[in-house]
Amino acid sequence: MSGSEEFLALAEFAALALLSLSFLLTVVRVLIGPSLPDRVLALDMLVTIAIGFIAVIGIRTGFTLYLDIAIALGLVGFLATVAFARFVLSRRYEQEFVKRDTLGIYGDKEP
Amino acid sequence: MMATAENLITGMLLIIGAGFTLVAAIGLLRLPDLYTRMHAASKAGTLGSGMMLIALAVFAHDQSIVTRALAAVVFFLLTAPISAHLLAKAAYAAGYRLWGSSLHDEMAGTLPKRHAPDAAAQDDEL
Amino acid sequence: MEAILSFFVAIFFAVSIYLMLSKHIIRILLGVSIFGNAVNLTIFTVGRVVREVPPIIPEALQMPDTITANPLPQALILTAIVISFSFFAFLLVLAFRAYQELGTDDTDGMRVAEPEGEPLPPLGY
Amino acid sequence: MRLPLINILLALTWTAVSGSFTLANFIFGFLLGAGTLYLIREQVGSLGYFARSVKVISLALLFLYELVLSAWRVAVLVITPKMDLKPGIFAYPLKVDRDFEITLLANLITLTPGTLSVDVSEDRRFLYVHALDCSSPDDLRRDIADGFERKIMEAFR
Amino acid sequence: MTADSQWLTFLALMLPFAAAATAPLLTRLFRHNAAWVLALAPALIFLHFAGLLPAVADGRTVAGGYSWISSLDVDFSWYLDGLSLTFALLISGIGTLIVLYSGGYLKGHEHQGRFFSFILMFMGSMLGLVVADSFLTLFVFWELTSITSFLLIGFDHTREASRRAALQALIVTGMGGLSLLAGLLVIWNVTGAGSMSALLETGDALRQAPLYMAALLLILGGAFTKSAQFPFHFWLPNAMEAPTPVSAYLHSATMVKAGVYLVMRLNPVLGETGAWETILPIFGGTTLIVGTLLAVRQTDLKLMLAYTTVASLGLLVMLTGFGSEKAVEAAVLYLVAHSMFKGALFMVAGLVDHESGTRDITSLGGLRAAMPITFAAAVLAAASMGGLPLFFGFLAKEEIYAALGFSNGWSSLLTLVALIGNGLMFAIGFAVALKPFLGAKVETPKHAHEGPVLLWLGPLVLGGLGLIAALASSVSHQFVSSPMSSAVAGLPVTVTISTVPHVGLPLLLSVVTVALGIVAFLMLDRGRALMAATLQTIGWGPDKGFDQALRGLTRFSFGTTGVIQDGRLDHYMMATFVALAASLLIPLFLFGELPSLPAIPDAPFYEWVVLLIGVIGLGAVIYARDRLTAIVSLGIQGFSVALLFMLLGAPDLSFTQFMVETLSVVILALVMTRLRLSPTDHRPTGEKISDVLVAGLCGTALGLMLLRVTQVPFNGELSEFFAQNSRVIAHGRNIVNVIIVDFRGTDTLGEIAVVMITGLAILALVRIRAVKPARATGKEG
Amino acid sequence: MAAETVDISHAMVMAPATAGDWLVVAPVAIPILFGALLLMVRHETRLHSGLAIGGLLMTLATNIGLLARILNEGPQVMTMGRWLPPFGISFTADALGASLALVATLVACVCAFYGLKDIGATGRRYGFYPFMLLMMAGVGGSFLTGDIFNLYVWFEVFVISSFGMLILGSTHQQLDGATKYAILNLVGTTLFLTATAFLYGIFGTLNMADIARKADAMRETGPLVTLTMLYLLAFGMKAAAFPVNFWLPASYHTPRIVTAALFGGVLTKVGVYALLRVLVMLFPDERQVLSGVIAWVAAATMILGIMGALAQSDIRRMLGFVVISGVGVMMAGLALGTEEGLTGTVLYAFHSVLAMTALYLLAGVMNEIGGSYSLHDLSGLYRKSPLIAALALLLVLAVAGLPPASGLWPKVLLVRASIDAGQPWLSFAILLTGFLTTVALGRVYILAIWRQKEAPAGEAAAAASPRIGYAALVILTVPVLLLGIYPDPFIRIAAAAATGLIDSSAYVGAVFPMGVQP
Amino acid sequence: MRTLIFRTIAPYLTSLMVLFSIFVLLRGHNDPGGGFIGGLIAASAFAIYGIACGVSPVRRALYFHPMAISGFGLLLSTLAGWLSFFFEVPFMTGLWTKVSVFGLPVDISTVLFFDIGVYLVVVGSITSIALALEEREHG
Ligand code: NA
Ligand code: NA
Repeated sequence: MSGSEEFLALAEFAALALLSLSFLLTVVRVLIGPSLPDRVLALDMLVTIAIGFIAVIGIRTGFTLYLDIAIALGLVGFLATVAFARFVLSRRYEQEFVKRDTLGIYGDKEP
Repeated sequence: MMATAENLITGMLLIIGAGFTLVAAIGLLRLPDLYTRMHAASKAGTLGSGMMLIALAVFAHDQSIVTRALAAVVFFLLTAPISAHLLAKAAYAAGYRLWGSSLHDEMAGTLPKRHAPDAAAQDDEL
Repeated sequence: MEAILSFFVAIFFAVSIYLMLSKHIIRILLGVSIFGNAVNLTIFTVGRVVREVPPIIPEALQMPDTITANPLPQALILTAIVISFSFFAFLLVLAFRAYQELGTDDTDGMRVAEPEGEPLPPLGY
Repeated sequence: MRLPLINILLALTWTAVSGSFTLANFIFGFLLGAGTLYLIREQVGSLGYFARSVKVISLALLFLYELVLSAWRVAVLVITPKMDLKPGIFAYPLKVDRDFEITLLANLITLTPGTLSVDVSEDRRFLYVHALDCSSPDDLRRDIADGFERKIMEAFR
Repeated sequence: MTADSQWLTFLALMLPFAAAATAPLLTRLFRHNAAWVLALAPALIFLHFAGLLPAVADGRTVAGGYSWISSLDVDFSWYLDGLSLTFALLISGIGTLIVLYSGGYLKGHEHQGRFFSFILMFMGSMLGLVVADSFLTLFVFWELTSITSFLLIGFDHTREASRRAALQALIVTGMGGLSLLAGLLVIWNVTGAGSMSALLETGDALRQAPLYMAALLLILGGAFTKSAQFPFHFWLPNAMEAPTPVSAYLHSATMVKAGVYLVMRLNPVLGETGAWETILPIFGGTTLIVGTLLAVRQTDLKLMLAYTTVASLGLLVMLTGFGSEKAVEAAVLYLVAHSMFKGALFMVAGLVDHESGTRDITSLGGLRAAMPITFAAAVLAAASMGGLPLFFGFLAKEEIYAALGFSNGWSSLLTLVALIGNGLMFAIGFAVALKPFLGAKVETPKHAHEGPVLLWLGPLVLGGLGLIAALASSVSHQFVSSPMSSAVAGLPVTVTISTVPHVGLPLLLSVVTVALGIVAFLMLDRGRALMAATLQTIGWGPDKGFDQALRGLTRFSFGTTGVIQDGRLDHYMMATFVALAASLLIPLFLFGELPSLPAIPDAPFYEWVVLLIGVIGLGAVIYARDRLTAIVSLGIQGFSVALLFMLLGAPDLSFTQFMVETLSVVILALVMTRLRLSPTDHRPTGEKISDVLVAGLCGTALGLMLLRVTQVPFNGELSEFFAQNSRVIAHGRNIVNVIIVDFRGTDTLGEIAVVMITGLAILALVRIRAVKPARATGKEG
Repeated sequence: MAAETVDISHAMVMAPATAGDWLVVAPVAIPILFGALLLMVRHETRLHSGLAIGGLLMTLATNIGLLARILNEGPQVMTMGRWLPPFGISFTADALGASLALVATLVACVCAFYGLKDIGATGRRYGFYPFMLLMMAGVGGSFLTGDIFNLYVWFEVFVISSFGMLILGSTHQQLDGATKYAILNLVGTTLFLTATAFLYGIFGTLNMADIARKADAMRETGPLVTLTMLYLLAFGMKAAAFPVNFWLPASYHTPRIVTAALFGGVLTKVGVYALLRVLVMLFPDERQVLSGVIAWVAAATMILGIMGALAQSDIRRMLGFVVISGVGVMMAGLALGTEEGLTGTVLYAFHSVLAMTALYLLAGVMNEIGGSYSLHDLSGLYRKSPLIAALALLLVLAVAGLPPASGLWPKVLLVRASIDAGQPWLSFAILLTGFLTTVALGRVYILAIWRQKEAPAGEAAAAASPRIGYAALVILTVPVLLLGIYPDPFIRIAAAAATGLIDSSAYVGAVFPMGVQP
Repeated sequence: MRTLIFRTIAPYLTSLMVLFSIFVLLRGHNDPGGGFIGGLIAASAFAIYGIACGVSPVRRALYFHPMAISGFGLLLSTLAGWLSFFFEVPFMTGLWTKVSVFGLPVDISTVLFFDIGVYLVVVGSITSIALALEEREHG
C-alpha cells in the first residue's frame, strides 16, 4: 500500500469518525428540539451528513454506484423540508377549519 | 503519480468536508435560535457534503460518476437555499420569533401572528 | 452481525408493538410503520449479511467473482417495503378521515360500528 | 435564448458525427460549437451571448468564493468558546423584479456569509434577510446591492 | 327385489315430494277439492307397500336402493321388514286420510296449497325415515321431518304462540337429531356398519364395544326428544298450535313415533343390556305418568289428547325397554292401535273445533245430534283407546299386562305405572269422545252441524279400523303384528292374542283399568282442579324452562360476546400480541428451539453509530409528546435503517427506503395538519406496564427466533442461481432488479396492483363524503 | 427475437407453454388485466359492470377449465418467466386451490351481478369493480401460487382491495370498522411475512413444493414447530380464528351488503386455505404436534362465534359471527389432519363460500323489502315475498347444517372424522355449534320472516321487488341445494384436495418432474 | 404555498427530477434504481410541483388522471407478461429483441416494458394520493 493510499485510508477513517460524531450531535438536536422547525432543520442536516457519508463509503468500498443514492437523498431531504414547511404554513388553514366547523358551515358531516 | 495526487486530493477533500459537516453539527447544537442554526446547516453542511461528493468525483475514474457527482453538487446547491428559505419562512409565519438578544426584526408585522412570541411556549403543537 | 441485527430487530419489534398497543391512532400508525421496518430487517437478516458488496455484476464480468450480499432478500424486501408503504399510506388517510368524521383519534372513542350499550336482541318469538 | 439552443444543436451534431454519445464528448462539442458561433458573432448577433456567458461564469465564481468564505465563518463562529452573535432580520429593498432574478438573488444570499433569505414581501419590493451579524444592516444592504444583485443584473439583462 | 319393483319403491318414496311440488298449482286449480287428487299419492304409496306385505309376512325383508353418495358409502336404500313396512303403511294410509281431512279443514284458506305441500313433504320425509337403510339417509330424513314439522307448526305464522311452538319443536328435535347423528356415527365407527341392514348382522358387536354406552345415550338423545319423553316432552303439547291435521298426523300417528321406531329398530343390537332395560322403562314410565297427569289438567281437547300422546309414547318406550318378547309384542300392538285411535280422536277434536268454534271441553256439550258421524267415530276411537274388548286397543292392553306381570318388584312397579297410566288415558279418551257430544246442548261460538265428508271420513275410517283390525286379528297379526314384532325383537315372533278374552291376570288388570278409568272419568273435574293447584304450587316446568334457557343462552352469549368483542381496538391488539408472544415463546422453550449464545459480534464503529441512531430514533418516537416530533423521530429510525442497508450492500434497498421514509413523512405531514397527537400517552401506569411487558415479550420472542434461524446452516442456492444467470440470460447486471422484474416478476405484478389499489382506495376515501353525493362526485380530474 | 447464444437449458424450462398451461395463470392475469382496464375508463361508469362481469366470467371459464384439467391430469404448473423451479415463481394448481378458486370466482360473478343494482355511479367511479377484480386476482393468486412469498403478495393484493371495498361510501360505521379491519389485518399479514422470512432463513427456498420435499431434512436443524405456530397465528388471524378474529365482527357489517357478501363468502377461506397448504402440506409433523392447540382453537372459534351470533340484533353482524363459527368448524378438520377431516374442511369451505355469500345477499334483499337489518324491526317478509321466505329457509338450513342444503355433508364428514380420530369432544363441539346455529338462525327466521308486526297493509309498498337480488339469490341457491342433494362430485373433489395435501408427491412431482434437485 | 421563491424554482426542479427519475428507471436493470424508485422520484416531483404551484397545474400538466396513468401502468405490465403467450413460453418470460435507433442498437424487452409499467403505476398512484390530499387541504 503506497503512502497516498495509506493517507486516503486514514482520511476515510477520519471522515467517517467526524461524520459519525456529526450524526450523533445532530440527533441530539432532533431530540431536544425545542421547536418543530429546529427538528426539521436537524433532520435536513442528517440528510446532508448522510450524503457525505455515502460519498465516503463509496470511496472506501470502491462502489461508486452509491452516488445515485446521494442524489436521491438530496432530493428527498428537500422534499421532507418542503412538506414540513407546508405543514407549518397551512396551520392557519386549520384555524379556519376549526372556526368554520364550530359554526356548522363545514358540511362534511352527516346531518 | 496521477494516482497519488488523486488519493491526496480525495483524502484532503474528505477530511475538510467532514470537518465542515462536524462544524455544522456543532453549530446546530450551540447556536441560540433556529435562524442562526440555519446558517450553520445551510452553509457549512452544504459545503461539507459537497466537498465529499467532489472527493468522490476525483476518486472515481468513471466519467459518468464524475458528471453525476458534479450534478449532485449542483442539485444540492440548488435545493439547500430553498429548504432554508421555506423553513425560515414557515417558522416565522408560525410565530417563531427571533432569539431574545437579536438586534432587529424588520419583518415584524408583515405576517399574521398566532402565538405569543415566547420561545419556551413554542415547543410542540406548532 | 446477524446477532447484532437480531437484537436490533427485537428492539424494533418491541417498540412497534408497544406503540400499536396504544389507543391513539397516530401512535398505532407510527407503530405500524416501525413494524414494517422490523420485518424488513428480519428478512434482510435471515438472508445472512455480507458487508458492503452490493449484488451488482461489474461491467467487465458475466457473473460476480466475489461473494456479494444476498440479492434475494433484497428483492423480497423491496416488494415488502412497497406494500407496507401502501398500507401505511392507506391507514394514514383512513385515520385522518376517521378523525375528520368521527372527531376523535382515540380508538376508544371510535366505536360506531360496535357501539356501546347496545340492546339485547329480541328475546321473544 | 436562441443562441444557447443553437449551441446545443451544434453540440448534438458533433456527438452524432463523432459517433460517441458521452457527456464529455457533448461538452467538447458544445465548446467547439461555441467557437464556431464566435466566428460568426457579428452575423448572428452573438456578442452579447458571450459577454453574458462570461458574466454568468463570474457570478458563479463569486458565489463559490462566498460560499467557502461563508462556511468558514460559520465554522470559526461555532467553534469559538464564546460566540459573539448579533443576529437580526433586515429588509432589503429589491431592485430586480423578475421572479427568476429575485429567486436567484435570494438563494445566493442564503448561501453566502452570515445571511439567509427568509421571505419576499407580498409586494415583492423587499427581501427579508436574516443576518448573523445585524449590527449594521445598511452595510449588509450595500454589500448585496453591489455584489450579487449587480452581477445578476449584468448577467441576465 | 326385482329391478322393476325397486324402481317402483323409489318412485313411491319420491312421489310425496312430487305431489308437494304440484300441490300449490293443483290447489289453485281445484281449490280444496285438490285434496282428492293429492290423496292419490299416499293412497298409491299405501297400495305399493301393501303389495309387499305377503313377502314380509313370510319373514323376508325387502331391501333395495340406489347409490347416492358413494364417496361416503351412503346409499339411497331401503330396508323393509315388519317394522318399517308397518310404519310405511301407517304413514301412507293415515296420510291419505289426513290429506283428505286437510282438504276440508283448510277449505278456503289462502295458503291451503302451501299447506298441502308441507304436509306431503313431511310425509315423504317420514316415509324415507322409516324405510331408510343407510344411517345417513335415515338421518337426513329424520332432520327433514323436524324441518317440515317446523313449517307445519308455524303454519299460522302470524301468531306468536305458533312461532314459539315451531321454534321449540325445531330446537328440541334438532338437538335430538344431532345426538342421533353422533350416535349413528359412533355405531358406524364401532361396528363398521353404516346401514341398518348391515348393523343388524353384527350381532353382539355393539353391545360389547367400549363405546356402547356413548352410542346408546346418543341414540336415546335422538329418540327421546323426537318422541317427547320426559323431560323433553314439553314441545309436543305446544305443537298443538299447528292446524289439527298436523296434530293428528305428525304429533300422534307418525312423527313422534320416529323415536319409538328408532328404539325398536335398534332393539336387536342395542337392547338386552342392563342400561337399556333400566333407562328406557324409567324414562318411559315417568313420561307415561307425567303425561297422563298433565292431560288431566287440560281443558282443550287437543291438549288433552296431546298429553295422552306423550303418555302413550312413554308407554311404548317403557315396553320396548322392558326386554321381553311379550313386551315387544305389546309395544307393537299398542303402537298400531294408538296410531289409529289417536289420529281419529285428533281429527274429531279438530272437527268439533271446526264446526263449533271451540275446543274447550268445558264449553262443549250435546253435539251428538248435530254431528252424529263424528260422534260415532269418536266413540269408536275412544273405545280402542280405553282398551275395551273387540277393539285393537284391547289386544294391546292385554298384551301389556301379560308382558309386565308381577314376576318381580321391577315388573310390579311397571305394571302399576301402566295401570295408572292406562286408567287415566281411559278417562281422558272418553272425556274427549263423550263430553262434547253428550249432555245438554251448550251454546258454541259457531252453530255446529256435521262437517263435510272430507272431514269425517278420516276419523270414521280410523275409528272403524280399530274395530276391524281387532276382529280380524289373525290377519292383522299375520301381516302386521308378527312381522313387526319379529323385527323389533330380532327373532321370529308370532303374535296370537285375539279379542276373545282369556281369563287371567291380564284380563283382571284390564278390568281394574276400566274401573279406574271410570272413576277417573267421573272425577275428572276434581282431578283437574287438583292438578292445576299442584302445578301452580310447583310453578315451573320444562316449558317455562325452555324459555328461560333460551333467554339465558341469549343473555349469556350477549354478555360473553360483549366481553370478548368489546369494540375496543386496544383490547383486540392486546389479545393479538399476547397470542403472538405465546405462539413463539412456548414452542421455543417447549421444543428446545432456542438459539445458542452468539459470539460477540465485530462491526465497525460507524455501523454501531447507525444502529445507535436507529435506537435513539425509536426511543424518541415513544417519548414524543407531540405528533411532529414523533414524525421526525420516525424519520430518524427509517433513516438509520436505510443507512444500514447501504452499509450492508443493499443500495437498491437503501435508495427505496430513503424515498419511502421521506414520502411517508410527507404524507404524514400532509395528513397531520388536522390530526392531532395528544400530548401524553393516556395509558394508565398499569396498562403501560402490561403493554411494555407484552411488547417486550413479543420483541424478545421474535429476536430469539431470528437469531435461531440465522444459526441454521444457510442454503443460498437460489441467490447463487440468480447471480449466475442474471447477466448471462436475463441481461441485467443489477441482480436485485433482475429478480424484481424477471426471476420473480410475478411478485412485482402483485405489488404494483397493491400500489394501484392503494391509490384508488385513498382517492375514494378522500373524495367520497357520506352524505353529500353532490360533493362526492364534484370536481375531479 | 434475439438468437440465444448461451445454453439456457440448465436455467429455463424448455418445453413450450401451451394454451392449456396458461389456464394456471389466467384466473389471476385476466382479472388484473380487466381491473387495470377499468381504471383507465374510470369515468365511463356505464361500462364498468359489463366489463367486470365479462372479466369475471372469463375468469370463471378458465377456472372451470383448470379444475377439469387437474381432475384429469393432476396438478398443473407454470413457472413464471420460464425459470426452472424453484428459482422462478411456480403457479401450482391442485384440486384444492383450483376448486376454491372456482367457487370464489362463482360467487364473485354473482356479486358483480348484484352490484348492478347496489353500486351507483359514485361507487363505480371510486373503484368498486376494480377493487373487486383485483381482489379476485389476489384471491385467485393466493389459491394458485406455489410460492410462499408470492402467496404473501397475493394476500396483500386482496387485503388492500378489500380495504377499498370496505371504505367505499365513507360512512361513520365504515370508517370505524375499516380502521379496525385494516390495522388488525395488517398485523396479520405482517406476521405472515415475518414467518415467511424465518422460513426462507431456514430453508433457503420459497417454492412450496421445494419446501415440502426439504422439510424432513430441515426438521433436525430448524425451529420448525415455532415457525409452524407462527404461521398458525398469522393465517389464523386471516381466517378469523379465536382469539385473533376481532377484526371480522368489527367490520363486516359496515360496507355495502354486496361487499360484505363477497367478504363473508371468500376472504376467510383464503386464510383457511393457507392454513391447509402450509400446515398440512408443508409441515405435517409440526401440525401433528400442534393439533391439540388447533383443536382447542377450532372449538373455541366455532362456539364463541355462534354465541356471538346469538347475541346480535343486526343480521349482518350476526352473519359475521356465523362466518367465524364456520371457520372454527373448518379448523376442526385441520386439527384432525386425517383425510376424512380435511375432506370435510374443504367441503365446508365450498359450502361456506356459497352459503355465506348468499346469506349476506339475502340480508340485503331483506333490508330492501323489510326496511331494516335489525331483528327488532324486521317482520312480515313471508307475506311480502314467499320466495324470500323459501330461499331464506334453505339458506338457514344450509348454515345450520341441516338437509337438504349444503351444510349437512361437511358437518357429517367432520363429525365422523373426529369420532374416527378418537376426538369425540371435537365432534361434540361441532354438533353443539350446529345446534346453536339452528337456534340463532331459526329465531331470525321466525322473527324476520314469519312475524307480522303490523297489518299486511304494507304489501303494496313492497311491490317493487328487487329482481336482481332475487336472481342473484336463486343463482347461489342452486349450488347450495345441489351440494345438499347430490354432494358426491363435490366430496370427490374435496377428497382429491385432501389427498393432495396429505400426500404431496403429486404436487411436488408436478413442480419437479425430474424428481431430482436441479 | 404562497412563496415566490419556491414557486419560481419548483417547475424547474420538477422537470429535473422527472428527468432523473427516467434515468433511474432506465438504468435499473444494471445499477441501483428501476421502475419503483424512478416512480417514487417522479411522484415526488409532482408533489413538489403541486405544493408549490397548486394542484390544477399538475393535473393539467399530466393531462390524464393520475389513476388512469396508474391503470395504464398495470395494464402495460400485465400485457408485457401476456406477450409470452404468443411465443409459447410461460407468463412473464423476458423477451428480448434489438432494434436500431438512428443506427444505434437498442435492447428492447418485455422486461423493460414491465418496469415502465411499474414506474407508471407508482407515479400515478402516489401522485394521485398527494394531489388528493393537497386538494383536500385547500379545497
Ligand atoms: Na437538503
Ligand atoms: Na441545507
